[in-house]
Amino acid sequence: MSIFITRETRVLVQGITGKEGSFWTGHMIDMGTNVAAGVTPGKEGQSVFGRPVYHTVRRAVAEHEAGSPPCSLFHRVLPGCGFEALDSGIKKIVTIADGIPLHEMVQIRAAAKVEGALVVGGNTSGCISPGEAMLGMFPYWIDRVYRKGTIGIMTRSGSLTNEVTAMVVQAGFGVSTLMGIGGDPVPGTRFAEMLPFYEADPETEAVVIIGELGGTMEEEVAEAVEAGIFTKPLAAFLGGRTAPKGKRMGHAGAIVSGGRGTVEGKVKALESVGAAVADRPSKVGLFLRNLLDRGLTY
Amino acid sequence: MSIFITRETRVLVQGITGKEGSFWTGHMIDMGTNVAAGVTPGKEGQSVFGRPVYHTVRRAVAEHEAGSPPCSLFHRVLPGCGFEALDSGIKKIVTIADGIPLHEMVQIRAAAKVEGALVVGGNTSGCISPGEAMLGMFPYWIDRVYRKGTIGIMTRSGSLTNEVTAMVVQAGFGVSTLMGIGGDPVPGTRFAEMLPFYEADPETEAVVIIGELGGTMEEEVAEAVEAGIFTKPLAAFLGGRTAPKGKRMGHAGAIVSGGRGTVEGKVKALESVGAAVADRPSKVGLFLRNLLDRGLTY
Amino acid sequence: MKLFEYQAKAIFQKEGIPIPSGYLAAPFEAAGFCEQIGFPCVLKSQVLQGGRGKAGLIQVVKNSAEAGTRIAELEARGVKTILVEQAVPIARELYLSVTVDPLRASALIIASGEGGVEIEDLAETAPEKIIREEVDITAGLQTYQAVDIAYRMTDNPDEARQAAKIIQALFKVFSKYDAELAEINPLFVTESGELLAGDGKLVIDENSMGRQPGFERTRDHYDSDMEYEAAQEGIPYLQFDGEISLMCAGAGLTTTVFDLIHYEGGTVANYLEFGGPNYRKAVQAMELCLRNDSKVILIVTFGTIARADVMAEGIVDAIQRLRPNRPIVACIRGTNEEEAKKILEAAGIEPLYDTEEAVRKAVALCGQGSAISGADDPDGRDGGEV
Amino acid sequence: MKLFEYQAKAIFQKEGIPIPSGYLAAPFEAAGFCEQIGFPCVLKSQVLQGGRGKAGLIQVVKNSAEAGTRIAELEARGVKTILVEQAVPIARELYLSVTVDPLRASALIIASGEGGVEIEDLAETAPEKIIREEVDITAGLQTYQAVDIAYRMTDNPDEARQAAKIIQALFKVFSKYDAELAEINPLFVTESGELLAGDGKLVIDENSMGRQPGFERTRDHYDSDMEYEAAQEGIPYLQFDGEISLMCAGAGLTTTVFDLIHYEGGTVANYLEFGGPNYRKAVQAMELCLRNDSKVILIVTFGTIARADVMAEGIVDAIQRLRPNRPIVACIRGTNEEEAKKILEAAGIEPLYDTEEAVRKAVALCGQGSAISGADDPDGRDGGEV
Repeated sequence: MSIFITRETRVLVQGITGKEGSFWTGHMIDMGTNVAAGVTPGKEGQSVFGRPVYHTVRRAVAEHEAGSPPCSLFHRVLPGCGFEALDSGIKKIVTIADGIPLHEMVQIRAAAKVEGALVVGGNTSGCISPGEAMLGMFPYWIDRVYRKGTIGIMTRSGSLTNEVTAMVVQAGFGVSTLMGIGGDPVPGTRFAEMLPFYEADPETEAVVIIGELGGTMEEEVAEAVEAGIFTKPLAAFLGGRTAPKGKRMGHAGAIVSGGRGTVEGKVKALESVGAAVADRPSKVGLFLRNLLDRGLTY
Repeated sequence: MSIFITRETRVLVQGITGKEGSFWTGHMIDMGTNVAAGVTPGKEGQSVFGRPVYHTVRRAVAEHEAGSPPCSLFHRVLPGCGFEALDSGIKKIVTIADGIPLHEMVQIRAAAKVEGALVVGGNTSGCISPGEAMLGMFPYWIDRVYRKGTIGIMTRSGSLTNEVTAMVVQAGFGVSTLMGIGGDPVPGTRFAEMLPFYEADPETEAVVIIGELGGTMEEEVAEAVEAGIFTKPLAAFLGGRTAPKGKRMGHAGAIVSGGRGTVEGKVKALESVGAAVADRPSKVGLFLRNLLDRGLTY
Repeated sequence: MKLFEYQAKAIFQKEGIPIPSGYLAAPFEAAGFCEQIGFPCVLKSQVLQGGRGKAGLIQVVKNSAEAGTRIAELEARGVKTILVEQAVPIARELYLSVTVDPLRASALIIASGEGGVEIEDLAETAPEKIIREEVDITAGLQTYQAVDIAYRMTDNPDEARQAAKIIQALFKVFSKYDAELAEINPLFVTESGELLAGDGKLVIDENSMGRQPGFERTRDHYDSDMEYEAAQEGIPYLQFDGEISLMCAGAGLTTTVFDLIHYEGGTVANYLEFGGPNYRKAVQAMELCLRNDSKVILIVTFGTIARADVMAEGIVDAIQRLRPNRPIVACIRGTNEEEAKKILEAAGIEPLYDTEEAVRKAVALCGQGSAISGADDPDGRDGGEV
Repeated sequence: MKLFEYQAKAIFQKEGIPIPSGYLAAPFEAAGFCEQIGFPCVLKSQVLQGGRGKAGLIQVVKNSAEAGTRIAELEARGVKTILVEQAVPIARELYLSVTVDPLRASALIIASGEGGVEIEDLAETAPEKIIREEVDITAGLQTYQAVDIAYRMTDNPDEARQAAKIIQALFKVFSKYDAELAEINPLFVTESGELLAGDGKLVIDENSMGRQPGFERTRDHYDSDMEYEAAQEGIPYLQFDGEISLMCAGAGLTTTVFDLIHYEGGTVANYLEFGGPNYRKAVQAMELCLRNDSKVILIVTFGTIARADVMAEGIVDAIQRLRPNRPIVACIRGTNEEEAKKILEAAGIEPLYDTEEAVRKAVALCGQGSAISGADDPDGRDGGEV
């Protein structure tokens, strides 16, 4: 099994006719994803890989009544298109789009909470369950990364995802579901909010978090473990340990600020609840072997 | 008994230190209303008729923890002070204030729906249960109007309230609860939304609606009766029958527009569900006698 | 407050809604602007009444001679300002408005891909063609909603793109200007495929005027000098041509008295609200009534904050200062009504307590002519002069 | 984008937040403005780094002589712009900021009736004195919330009235300018009881720069010319003084490589992100690296959309055009990595697959000096010239 998306999950692609949108729609379908329809204003009547295109999400949903599909937002076809999916009753939304204004993203996250929906992203590659389905854009054909298995992976970083996942696979494991929660300062869904899904998934044996300095999401994961919300083995990779304080290196989320948000604080919080925190990607694989061996001998 | 307010209901008065606020607070207390505290920013530490004054509703509520009181807003102490009461958890709010901007009132009504609160007004004298308590400003000492009894009265008009109620009393009846829903185009609570309270009140035998041309509130009352939400005898007074169409006479709510909102349409809708609709205030009393005699012989 | 078409269109244009090119002109300037724009062009009288087309207040003119004739006709009808616009070749007419839904507590966009000026007929004959979209007034209009409405108005992507922008701009106007109503009717689709606001209606919420500076009511907003003057005093006033001058408190009660007079066979000279914030303005109110050719002044109040004794004092004061030349019927009730009774009696005025009785008395007095002391001017024209 | 104090204060003032009077000056003009304002006055260096007070970049001067000395010192430290402000007599310092709470998905006002510049210490020693108020970012700040916060900051009604207005104005700045952070620290209470923004910090969301026109990053926003030039190319770049030039893809991976180099005992000459939208900018990226006094260029990527073959082609192209005078270690993986391998091998570059191996190799090469063909300029200073 997999979390968030299965082969049966019906997918709507916002921005399906764009260059990136159609390219990755093709790959999602190749991989077995059940893409039902797409949306691009002004392109209703066209089709992409045989999937009908509609002007708006509302029209697409109305035409595909049997259950509202989750919805992958490719490039931001309109300002606020996250609201379009939410207001159309879609409960699982992946926001590939980057560059979403901060205040808009706060509004989208607030609206999703009210609606009981999950908005993943923005600025993410999406999520993939190797061998099952993909809601996003991953080079699933690179077998030394996207191998089916039992490790759930959550990541804040696009560029580290392949790097760390390759180490997981190299250590003899595979991936149940890889979830990119996005690199913007306010992701629609936070690490800790995904943990219950991994906890409930019988095929996920352990979870790896690819964190980052800044923010408090790793600390929240530690709190969730402490609260018993997540009980499976947990490993993490946290980079940025030698970054000079106050130097801004990339993402806004990487600004070191206040007492929380430091790598040291995150490592301490995670280790205090039994997580194995790696300082090199290669150690993630080693830690997983230890954690799962221990888990098995109990 | 009475609806909305009893002798036990703890009342918070926003704008208690103003001229109107303190004058009517005195009368509310004289009549027996349980005024617990008041609010005027900058006046914390003062008292009005022995009631403590706080800077903000939040502070007042925090100091009076045993149940949040309903709240009568006297003159608008701050823009958006309806939100202050709502956000402080108060569920019954009377907005005496007039001149509330239309868009703000729409927001307040929308927020009240989300919170499951009742905001009555703005631009109303409030509500009174003669012999019990008053949340607003009524000359309760005029005995030929504010006599305790069994008739529920709802009104959109300030000036007609005394006129019509005097006729009800003259016909031998009294008032259970008189509820001024306010004269602005978007009242926080509508006639039909108050009906369930009158329906549930064992001391209310019949309800009189003092309507007005414009809007669709009288039609909504007819729909509520049709739907069985209200089953007691119902009378109404509707003025404006000889008003020239399109002439604007007073309130914005009195603009005749579209198919609904005409006096003829309202009369037809109400009569079709068995209500007695008077064209003169004096007939209201006569109709009530007929309705209740009929009711009593059943 | 309802704005004139030219005011609404200026705001529309500022917020990005295309409008036909045109000039605002006094009648004497209008012919010159017609020549400048070229023929055919349109003369649009800037008056607030609805149905201007059917009333002949909008005229398409094909040449200079016709323009001259029509301008003279409009001027003769009292039109003081004309919007001279290019006559755009129209392919179709759409409808678009933003208003408030009091029941749902939301903003409401109403649109149609047909209809234009016939929108009300369409709403009756083919209600499914009327598009209604609720908008959260706090969050505002989402772009996707504008796009969705646009594609329900037209299947043509080029038109829809324009429509979506206009919908967003009109909603912005609605929000920014605290509008009760922002309407484009008709919304033209020109033969070359452009969308243009053919008309503009913008009604600003009265309660928001304090935070919407820059709008002033001028004489042009009123049907008569009297209504304008009353408005300057803050007194709601409507002119009629009957026999009884109303001087009543509150819209609901005044409207009811208006009804009762008609039920009793009487006629109304003027509607006047003398209550609420005006309850100390008895002199100004009575002066307005006396300028009418009425036979009786009927005063009906039943006040709470507007205390009966203060009103009675004001009326006695007004009578002493204005010496009205016609009978006064007074039915003043409410807070301190006992005090009011004494004041009126001391001034020789009979205090009544029953509205219907007061109305009957006023109607009866109309049959008798004036019968009060000081009625030295029987036709009443000078009665209001102090 | 973090604004300078003077930019933030100009915006604050425009939105109604009182600020001390002052002038913006080049160092040579500053002494004149000091005389104009009178002594004592404050010299505030307009640089983006935090902790300016402790770093001596803010100086109170009591007379002309002291002003001259301090201005010369600041200029010597590279300060190009000085805000010369009146020295306001301060009774107390408050704290106020508006930011975003990513977890609760709301705006967050943080305030305190104490603290001022020592707010971080206060947050640790007396957290109950820190006022936190969540604000719905869609509905915006309610007036009552501002009033409530104000009376938690101070019991003095006159101060609270001023504070409430400043809170509302700062929230408006936050909303209108799409701020990540809008902060007044300290918020002065002067001896005469006025509230004034003693400092101004405004950080505008990078993703909103498109809808926030008028802000441009100038040379002053960067620590070095190289960082500024890289930014002009859209390339994230940070200057260090070690031996290995990084040319990696993505912030997370680049930061990790940065760590790994230090773990292996190496040092970094520059941080450079060559990925995402920059993955076709190999020539510009390598040129920046070559202008460093580094011993090795380390390229690490693991791309998805940024295809490995395109990156490899770019690197080969860059090597041919720039003829780098130092060794290049390339670890290019991801989409089309087989293709990339062939391209690199054809150009004589060994394709590596393991990041840690690549890092170890780069660190080892630092010990050996340069060893690549075309390394005709051992000190590397000219390496970046095309």
